[in-house]
Amino acid sequence: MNQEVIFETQGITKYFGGLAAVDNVDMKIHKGEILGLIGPNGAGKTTFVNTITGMLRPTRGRVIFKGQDITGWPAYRVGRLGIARTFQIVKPFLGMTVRENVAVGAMFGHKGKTRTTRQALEKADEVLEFVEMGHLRNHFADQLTLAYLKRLELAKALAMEPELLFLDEVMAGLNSREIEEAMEMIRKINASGVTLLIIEHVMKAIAGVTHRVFVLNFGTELAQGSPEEVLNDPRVIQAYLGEKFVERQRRMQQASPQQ
Amino acid sequence: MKKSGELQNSPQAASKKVARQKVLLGLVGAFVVLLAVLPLFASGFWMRTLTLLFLLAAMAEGWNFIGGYTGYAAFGNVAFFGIGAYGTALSMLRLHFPFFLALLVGAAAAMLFAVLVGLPVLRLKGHYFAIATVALATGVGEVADFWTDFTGGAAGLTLPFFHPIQLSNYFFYYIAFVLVLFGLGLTYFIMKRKLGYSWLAIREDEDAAKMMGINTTWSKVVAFALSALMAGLAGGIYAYWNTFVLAEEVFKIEYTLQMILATVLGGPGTVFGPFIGAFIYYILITLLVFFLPVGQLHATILGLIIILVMVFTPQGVMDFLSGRKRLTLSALLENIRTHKV
Amino acid sequence: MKRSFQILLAMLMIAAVVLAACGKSGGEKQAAGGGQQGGEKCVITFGAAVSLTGKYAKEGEYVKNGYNLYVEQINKQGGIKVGNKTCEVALKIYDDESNADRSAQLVEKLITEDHVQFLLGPYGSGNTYATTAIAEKYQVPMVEANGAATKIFKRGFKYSFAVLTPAPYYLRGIIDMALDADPNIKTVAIVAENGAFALEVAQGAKDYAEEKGLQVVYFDKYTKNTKDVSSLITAIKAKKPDILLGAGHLQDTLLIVKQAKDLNVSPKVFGFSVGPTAPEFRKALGKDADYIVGGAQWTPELKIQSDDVFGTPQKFAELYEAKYGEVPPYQAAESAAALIAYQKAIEAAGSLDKDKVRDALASLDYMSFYGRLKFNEQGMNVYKPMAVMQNYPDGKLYTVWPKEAATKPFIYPFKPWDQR
Amino acid sequence: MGSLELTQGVVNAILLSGTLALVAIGFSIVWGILNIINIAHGAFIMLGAYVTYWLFTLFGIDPFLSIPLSMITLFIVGYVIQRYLINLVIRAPLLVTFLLTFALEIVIINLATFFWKGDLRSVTPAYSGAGFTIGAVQIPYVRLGAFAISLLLTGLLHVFLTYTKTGNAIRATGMDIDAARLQGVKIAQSYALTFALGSALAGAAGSLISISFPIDPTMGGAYTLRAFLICVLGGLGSIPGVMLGALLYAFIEVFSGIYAPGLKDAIALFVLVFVLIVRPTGIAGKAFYH
Repeated sequence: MNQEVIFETQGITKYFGGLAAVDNVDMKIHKGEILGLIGPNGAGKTTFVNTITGMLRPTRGRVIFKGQDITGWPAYRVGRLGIARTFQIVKPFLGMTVRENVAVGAMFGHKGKTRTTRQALEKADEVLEFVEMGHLRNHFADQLTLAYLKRLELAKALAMEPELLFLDEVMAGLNSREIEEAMEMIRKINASGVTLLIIEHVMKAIAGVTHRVFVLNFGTELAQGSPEEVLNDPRVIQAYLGEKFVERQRRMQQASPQQ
Repeated sequence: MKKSGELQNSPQAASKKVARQKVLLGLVGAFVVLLAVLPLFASGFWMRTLTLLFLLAAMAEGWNFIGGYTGYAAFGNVAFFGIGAYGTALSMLRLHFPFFLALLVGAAAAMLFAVLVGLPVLRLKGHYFAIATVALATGVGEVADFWTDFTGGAAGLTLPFFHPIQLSNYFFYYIAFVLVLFGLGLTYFIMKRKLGYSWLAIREDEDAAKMMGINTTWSKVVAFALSALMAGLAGGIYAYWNTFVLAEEVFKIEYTLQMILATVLGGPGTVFGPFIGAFIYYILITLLVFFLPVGQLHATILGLIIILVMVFTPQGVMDFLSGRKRLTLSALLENIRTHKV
Repeated sequence: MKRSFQILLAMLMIAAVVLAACGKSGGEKQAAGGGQQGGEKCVITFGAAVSLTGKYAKEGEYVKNGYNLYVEQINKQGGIKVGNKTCEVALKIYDDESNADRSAQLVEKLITEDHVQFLLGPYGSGNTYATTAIAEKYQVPMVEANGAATKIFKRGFKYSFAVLTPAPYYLRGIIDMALDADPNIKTVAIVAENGAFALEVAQGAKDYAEEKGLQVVYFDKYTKNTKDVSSLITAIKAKKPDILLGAGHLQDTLLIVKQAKDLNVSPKVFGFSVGPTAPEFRKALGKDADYIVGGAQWTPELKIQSDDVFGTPQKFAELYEAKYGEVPPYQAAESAAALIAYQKAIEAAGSLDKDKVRDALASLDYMSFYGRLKFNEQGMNVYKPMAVMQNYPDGKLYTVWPKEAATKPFIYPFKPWDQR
Repeated sequence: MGSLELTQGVVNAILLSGTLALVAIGFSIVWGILNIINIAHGAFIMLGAYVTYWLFTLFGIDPFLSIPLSMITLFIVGYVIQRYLINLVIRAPLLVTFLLTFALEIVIINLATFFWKGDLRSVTPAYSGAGFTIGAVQIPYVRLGAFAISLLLTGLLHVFLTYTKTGNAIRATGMDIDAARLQGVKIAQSYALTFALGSALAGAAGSLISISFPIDPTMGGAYTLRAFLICVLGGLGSIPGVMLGALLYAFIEVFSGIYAPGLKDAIALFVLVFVLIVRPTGIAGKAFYH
């Protein structure tokens, strides 16, 4: 993995009213890596992604993508520049077919300007084959199961041909076989040259696919490092599982030698 | 654009769909030809009725851009009609422009207004957007009604009357008809293009659309401006046809409601829906007024029809027409099933 | 099933279009029957679009009643004399829903499908505006009785006539009367509804008041369909005018009176262009209607002797009350007068030819129960003076101006609200 | 600017704000809790006015005393309409409920015109027009009474929503429908009650209006628009917000009425659009009948 930084935030802060949902976060994403972003519920992960993708305006701080300051850019310009994301709560275009859904990404995304509508639809077919949904292309989006909706989210984002892709809990609600498939998909995407930031609660996935993990708690950075380091960090466990769990674990460890 | 029941990706379904579209296109085509030759037979009354109907259909086609495809419940589109009417009348009276040039000025004024107002107002959503547009239309109407020096105020504007084309029924019939066809063509053209896809994406999920690289502000403003174009042209034609412009007439909210009704009745977000809906609606109320012995209750009946449509088939008749749905009792009850509490 | 629905709809549309086409040929047949020249039975059909629903439903009903009463009376006499035969009179009325588009559409139907020979007017200036243009296009005469805005008649139309006194004259009588009662009157406040008709009335009153040396201390317009004029009344209160004049419709008039009372605004003369003479005015206001004056196109008390089908205003009132159970409002009388104008013109022309009747109308000069019927070259009846009526404390309406027609003296000044 | 105009204007505006608050509050709870813009709200106000008118004309019942009766009548009307009509499509897109209530308005107004004619009518009890003066400022009893009753009813509504079980159920429905259902609230019933309550308040407003202003079947439309304006000005979903909105709106209306009577509505409407754009949740912000 090379160490070239493709994306960077400097002191990103977002206030809602008087409360800081994201507070002074510095994050670096290296080209070609899969970075995991974890943190307990309410830690500000989604707000963080919203803030750096132009859905929300940061209160303070800077966002830099490939050396260009994109702080406060509207979402569509961020998208066209080569950053794509999926949404935690899927946002399919229900009244359109799967193929049209994906074609929208190909039309307006990174290389959208160069494509005609027809070319975009062809690109959509290509992406649908890649995510193994080709057989569903003429279905309307509201006929899909949740697993396919999540995959459609992914396809829409991929059709934008991003250099950097943010995945917001694409595995939540999937069964373990579907999770395996999704992990495989993420590796495949990464192998095609896309840098990824994945927000995930499924620890198996974090441990399984990420190169590095960044932990957010109460809107600030708690830890970062390799998956093994981070997932065994007591601070992280405590933040994640709460005081009680750590207490219990400690007691169990104390109790076990006596047995 | 809504769907239901059968999946449409098997080759048979696809070919069936194509066949259905051909039938529909054929029907509409035959109908258009019929309308084109109709003036050879029809009385002045029907010419007038159909001319009004065409203007309504054109406005509905315009409303369909913002309301049907982009999903913004605009309730103030009559403002564009009124501005088109005033723009046309004023450029004929003050600048002595010939009619067609004046018509373009009127339509351009309506579009300009749509852009200026759309930039702030299209940031609003749902009810807020709906009422902001109602408020703007009403407010603009009042200004026109009050601004005596510029618009003639409540006394209105009188256009010269005795030009031969005004005395002929054919001229306004055909120009309104051409406007309807222009609207159909424009809709078809746009919906095959990126702009059309961007509207649908905004309607279905604006945040996702934004994130996927769609400049939603621009797309929405274009949709709004194109509805203004259609309504503005209709307004300009109306002004010259009726030979006078009164604010209370050309800014009345009934026009907005009629264009929405026509669109909803036909099928919002479809190419032919507004045209077909305008036809059903306008012929229906004309028949109610003239041919049914309902006395003074025809407005009540109109209201009841709207209620029935809203309860049973708010997606419009296009779903049945295009064969996407079968016209069965259960299809009619489906809306209640999915939307009741 | 779905296919059949498509076909059903296609059939519906085609049926509508065929209906449109049939309308024409069917109508022509009817024309051949109705416009016959030599037969035994001869019928003159008048057509009108009148507001029977919508915001002018009430006034529209008066208009319709006026038309119907005339038709009933003339047919009792056998009809209208055309040359050496007498033609029965028929009336075709549609409801225009107080909507100008509908009004125009209906008049076009009356002309091109129902083939009526002559047109009568709708209610209100807006609808009259729309329909006179249709009449002109087809060169069918239209005598209207309920659109008083002069703008309608400044378009050079040849086929439109109005029997009623034009808007700018509406309030002149009240000003004359006030000055006659008290030469020391100095100031006048005028409020008008922001509408074509009312604005002309107000402007006419303002010009006339200034001509008479009065000072117009307040002149403003209020929104149509307003529900609250207390702000306006408050502004007027500060000006303490001797005369307060309002130009608008019945609804605004009631509102202004109610709120003037609420805010204790009592000018010496309190008058309106429209309203105080309507039966509803007294009904709605009760005792509060007392002393308020209104301009009247016509009143049942007028002293006129005519040789028309009604003869006198009193006779018209009697017939009207017997049929409709209320004192006739002026809208009914002027509507009936429109038909009288036609009758006299047709008799003079001796023909039902549209152009001959039009020419006869243009040169008509006839004293009807309604007043003098004579049109200037624009088609307006500027020769008939307006009367003024006052709501007397005994609960009745009396004509108080012009003096020679007055049935009771004008009570001056207006009794202030706080002294009642 | 004369000082009389100013002080009288202030008094007028304050008195007017009471009635306007009552006009808007029913609209506001229906909007806030059911997420329906009830275009027929003005028609309900009209019906309330007619109930008072008929009771006064036929039986000589004092208009103030007829308020409970008009509220009960409209409560029933509202309940039936919501339960058996609007509930059928309540989860459909905005446009559907919008057009549905619009059609309801057409039907109600036209039936009213059919049965009662388009006549303007007035309720004229003996004390109408009477009042007292402070300095040069005139205060009509009727408007003062209407103001007091509006405040009283608004207060009662607040008590009802806050302290009764049904009121709490209604508020819970507005906040989170699923949570409310889990707590055993019958949603359909709760919706119908909310709408009925909104209608009853419209009825009361209609009764009060009929005492000060002439009435006719088409009188309601102007009030629907005002109700909306007030809700937007004051912020959706709180009683104090509605009252603040009503007060603001009353001042705009009264003073634009004094200085530019013809542009009265236009000024109010442009203020509305401005507020919407600058502060889409209204001046008082969004509370939710907490």
